[in-house]
Amino acid sequence: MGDAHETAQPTAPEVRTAALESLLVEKGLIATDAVDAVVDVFENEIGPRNGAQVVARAWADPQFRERLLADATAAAAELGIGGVEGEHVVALANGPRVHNVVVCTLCSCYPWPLLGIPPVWYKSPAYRARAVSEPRAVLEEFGLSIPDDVELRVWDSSAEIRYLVVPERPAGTEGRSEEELTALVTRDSMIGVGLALTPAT
Amino acid sequence: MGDAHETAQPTAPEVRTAALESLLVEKGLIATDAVDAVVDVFENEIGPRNGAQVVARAWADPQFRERLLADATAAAAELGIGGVEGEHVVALANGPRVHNVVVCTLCSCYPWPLLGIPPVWYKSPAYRARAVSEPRAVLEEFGLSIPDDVELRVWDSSAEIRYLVVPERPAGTEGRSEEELTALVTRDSMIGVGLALTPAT
Amino acid sequence: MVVEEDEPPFHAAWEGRAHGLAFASAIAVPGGSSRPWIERMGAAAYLSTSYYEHWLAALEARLVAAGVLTSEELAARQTEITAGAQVPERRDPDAAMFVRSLFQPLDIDDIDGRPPRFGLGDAVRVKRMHPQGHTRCPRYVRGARGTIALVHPAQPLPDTARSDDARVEVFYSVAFSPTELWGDDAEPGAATVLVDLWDSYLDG
Amino acid sequence: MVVEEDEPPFHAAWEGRAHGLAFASAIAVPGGSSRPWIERMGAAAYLSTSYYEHWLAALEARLVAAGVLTSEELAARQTEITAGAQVPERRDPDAAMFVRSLFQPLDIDDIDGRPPRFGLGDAVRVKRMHPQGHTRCPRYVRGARGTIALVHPAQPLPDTARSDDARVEVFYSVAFSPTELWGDDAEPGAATVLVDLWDSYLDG
Repeated sequence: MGDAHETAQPTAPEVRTAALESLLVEKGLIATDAVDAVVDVFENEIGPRNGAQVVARAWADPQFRERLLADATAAAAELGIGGVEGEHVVALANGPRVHNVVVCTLCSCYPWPLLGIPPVWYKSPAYRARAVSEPRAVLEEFGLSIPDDVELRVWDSSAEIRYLVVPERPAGTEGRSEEELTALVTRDSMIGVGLALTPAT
Repeated sequence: MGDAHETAQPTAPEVRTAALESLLVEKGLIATDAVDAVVDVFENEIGPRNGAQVVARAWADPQFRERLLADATAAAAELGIGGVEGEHVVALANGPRVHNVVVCTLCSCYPWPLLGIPPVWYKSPAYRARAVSEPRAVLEEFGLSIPDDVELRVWDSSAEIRYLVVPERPAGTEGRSEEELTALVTRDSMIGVGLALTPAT
Repeated sequence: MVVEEDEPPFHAAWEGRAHGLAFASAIAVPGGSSRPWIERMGAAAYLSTSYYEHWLAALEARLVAAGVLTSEELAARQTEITAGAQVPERRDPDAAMFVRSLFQPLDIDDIDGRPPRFGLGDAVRVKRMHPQGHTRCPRYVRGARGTIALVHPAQPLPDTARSDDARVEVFYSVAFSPTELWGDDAEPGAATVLVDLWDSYLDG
Repeated sequence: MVVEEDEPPFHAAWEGRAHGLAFASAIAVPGGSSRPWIERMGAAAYLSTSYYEHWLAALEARLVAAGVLTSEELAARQTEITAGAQVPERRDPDAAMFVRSLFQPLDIDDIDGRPPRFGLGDAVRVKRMHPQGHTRCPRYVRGARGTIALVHPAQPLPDTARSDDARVEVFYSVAFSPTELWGDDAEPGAATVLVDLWDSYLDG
C-alpha cells in the first residue's frame, strides 16, 4: 500500500502481449490467423462508417428509420451490421427539442459493430465522470452548444444495451444519395458530442 | 490522459525536497534550524507517549478524566501538551458497552500533539475506506474482536476536531503509578484499533 | 477533453494483438467478462495505465486464475521475448473464420427471467449499497429517486456472474433529474440523466 | 491492514525535511491548507505516490502559484542537486523557537459565527452535491439521513477558504446507522458512524 513508487520497473505491454500470445500458441489454445482476423476486422471492416450507413439509411428511408427506432439491432442486421458488443442496440433520435449523448461511466461500453473501437477520450476518466455531471460544459469543449431549453439526455450505458445516437439530418441535403449522406455522419455525431456535417463543410 | 506510462522518469522526492529547501534558504524565506526544529519535535518530543500520559492521568485522577471528557484541549494543556493539529481535541471514552475508533476518510487528520505522525496504515486508502464500511473486519485484522452487542462508534474526523480514544483501564492495575500506567497505553489503543496493554503482557 | 484527430483503432501493434487474444482463444477465456478482473488491478494501477493495459492485466489474471498459465511461465516467457525470442505461429483457418463471425449479426436467443417489477413512468429509488465485488450500479445514483424510462429484456446480472447464485434479471433505463443527483451543483439547462440499472438495484 | 512494527515518524530524511518545510517558512506558505492542492494532483498520481510525496506536490504547487518560485527555478535546482550541489544553510534561532512554539499549547480564540441551525438529536439529511473544488463532505454520506450527536464551535469552512466568499460555520458530529449508509451490505453488529459535517451540508 502506498509503495507503488518502490516497485520494480514494469514489463512493457508489448512484451507482455507477445509472451501471452507465445504461450497460448504453444499450448495450442490460439491460432495466429485468428488473432490476425480480429485485428483486421477492427482495422479494416468495422468502424464509424458502419454506423454512418445505418444513419444515412434512416435519413433516406422513413420506414427504415421507424424500424431502427423500434429495434436497432434488427435494423442494423438488415445492412449486415452486428456482432459482439452490438447484440442489443437502441437508437436514440435527436430532434429540435432533444439532444442525446452517450457515456459509459463504469468502463467504456461502446457499440463496436457500429462505431468500432472507442476513441481514447471516450475511455478517459474525465469524460466518463464529467459527461454525467456537467454535460453541457463537456459538449462545449467539442464545439457543441446545446441551448438551455433543449433537453439534453445523457445515457449511461451501464448494462447490456449499446446506444447509437441518430443525429438530425442536416438542412440542404435534399436529393443526396445515401452514399453522399453517409459521408456527413461523423463518429462524434453518433456518440452525441457532435452534429452531422452540413454539405458546405 | 491515460498516458502516465509514457511520461519521463519522475524526479526522486529527496531531490525535489532538497531543491525546495535550497531555493527557500537562498531567498531568505526559511531557516535551516527552523526545519531542523520541526524534525526534532516530531522525532523526539511529540508522539504517542504524550497521549499515553493524558490517558494515564485520566485513569489515575477521576477529576482530570472529567475535565478531559469535557474539554480535551484544555486538559491536555494542563500537561503541557498541545499545538498544531491539536487545537480542538475531543476525547472519546471506551467502556463495556461502547468502543470508539477513529479514521479520517478524506485525508489523514490526526492529533499530532498527542500521537505524533500517523502510521502509514492510517494514511492508506484501504484503512480510510474500510474503517467506515466494514470496521469490525478491520479491527479483526488488528487482533481486536468487538462483540456484536457492543456499540462500535466509528468517528470520521472530516472537519476541525481531532479525536483521542480513551481506552478502558486494564484490570489488575490498581495501585500502579501514573508512570507505570503510561507504559500500558499504546498508540493503537488511542486510535481505537487496539486495547491498552494488561500488565502481564 | 483531449481529442485526437483521425485516431486509429489501435495505437500500437500490441494493442491489436491484445484485443485479438481476448476473442481468438480456442477456449473461451475463463472467468466471465473482463471487467471484474480489471477492477482487481486497484485504483492506482487502473488510473495510471492505458485501456489496453487494463485488458492485458485482466487476460493475464484470468488465464492464471483458471490454471491455463502460471505466473512463472509468463515471467519466463517475458524474459525470453525481451531477449529476442519470436512469437511462434499456428494457423487455423476455421478458428479465424469463427472469429470473423463474431463481428457479423448474431442470433441471440431471448433469456427467460422474472417479469419486470416496474413499468414505464414508475417512480423508483436506487438502493444505497456497498457491494464487495463487481457491480453495475454506479455510486452517483445510489440513493437517488428516478423514473422508469425504458424496460429492457432479461440478461444475466453481471454482479452474480461468477457466483454460485448466478441470476438473470431485467434492467431499466432510469431517468434522473440532474438536481436529484447533484443538488444545487447541477449544471443549468434542461437535462435528464438516464442510467441502465438492474431490477434488484431498485426499490419502489 | 499492513502494520509496520515500531514505525518511525519519518521513513527517510527527506520526509522530515518536507514536513519541516511546510511549517518553518518565514512566510506562511500561501494558499491555505495543503489539502485542496493535494487534490489537484489527480487521482492516479495521488494513489500511486506516498503521503510525503503528496505534501511535496502541494508545497511546490502552492509556492509556484503564489509566485514565490517558478517551475523553471525548481527544475534547474533539481538538476543541480542531482549533480551534487549541497543545500545551503541559513540560521535563524528566533524562527526555530517560533516553530517549536507551534507544538506547544496554543491560545486559540473563539470565532464568531451564525448559531447552529440544529441541536442534539435533530434529524438531518446530508445534501446531494457535486462541488467542483475542495469539500469536506465525504461522498459516502451524501443523501443519507442522520442525527446530530455533537455540536462544535464555528470555524472557517474549508470549502470556501480560498474564495472571495470565505465563510465561518459551525459543524456537527452526525450519527448514521450503517444500514442507512450501506443498505443490506452493512456489516452485522451494533455500530454507528459519526461524521463531522458543516452546517451548510445539511438539510433539516
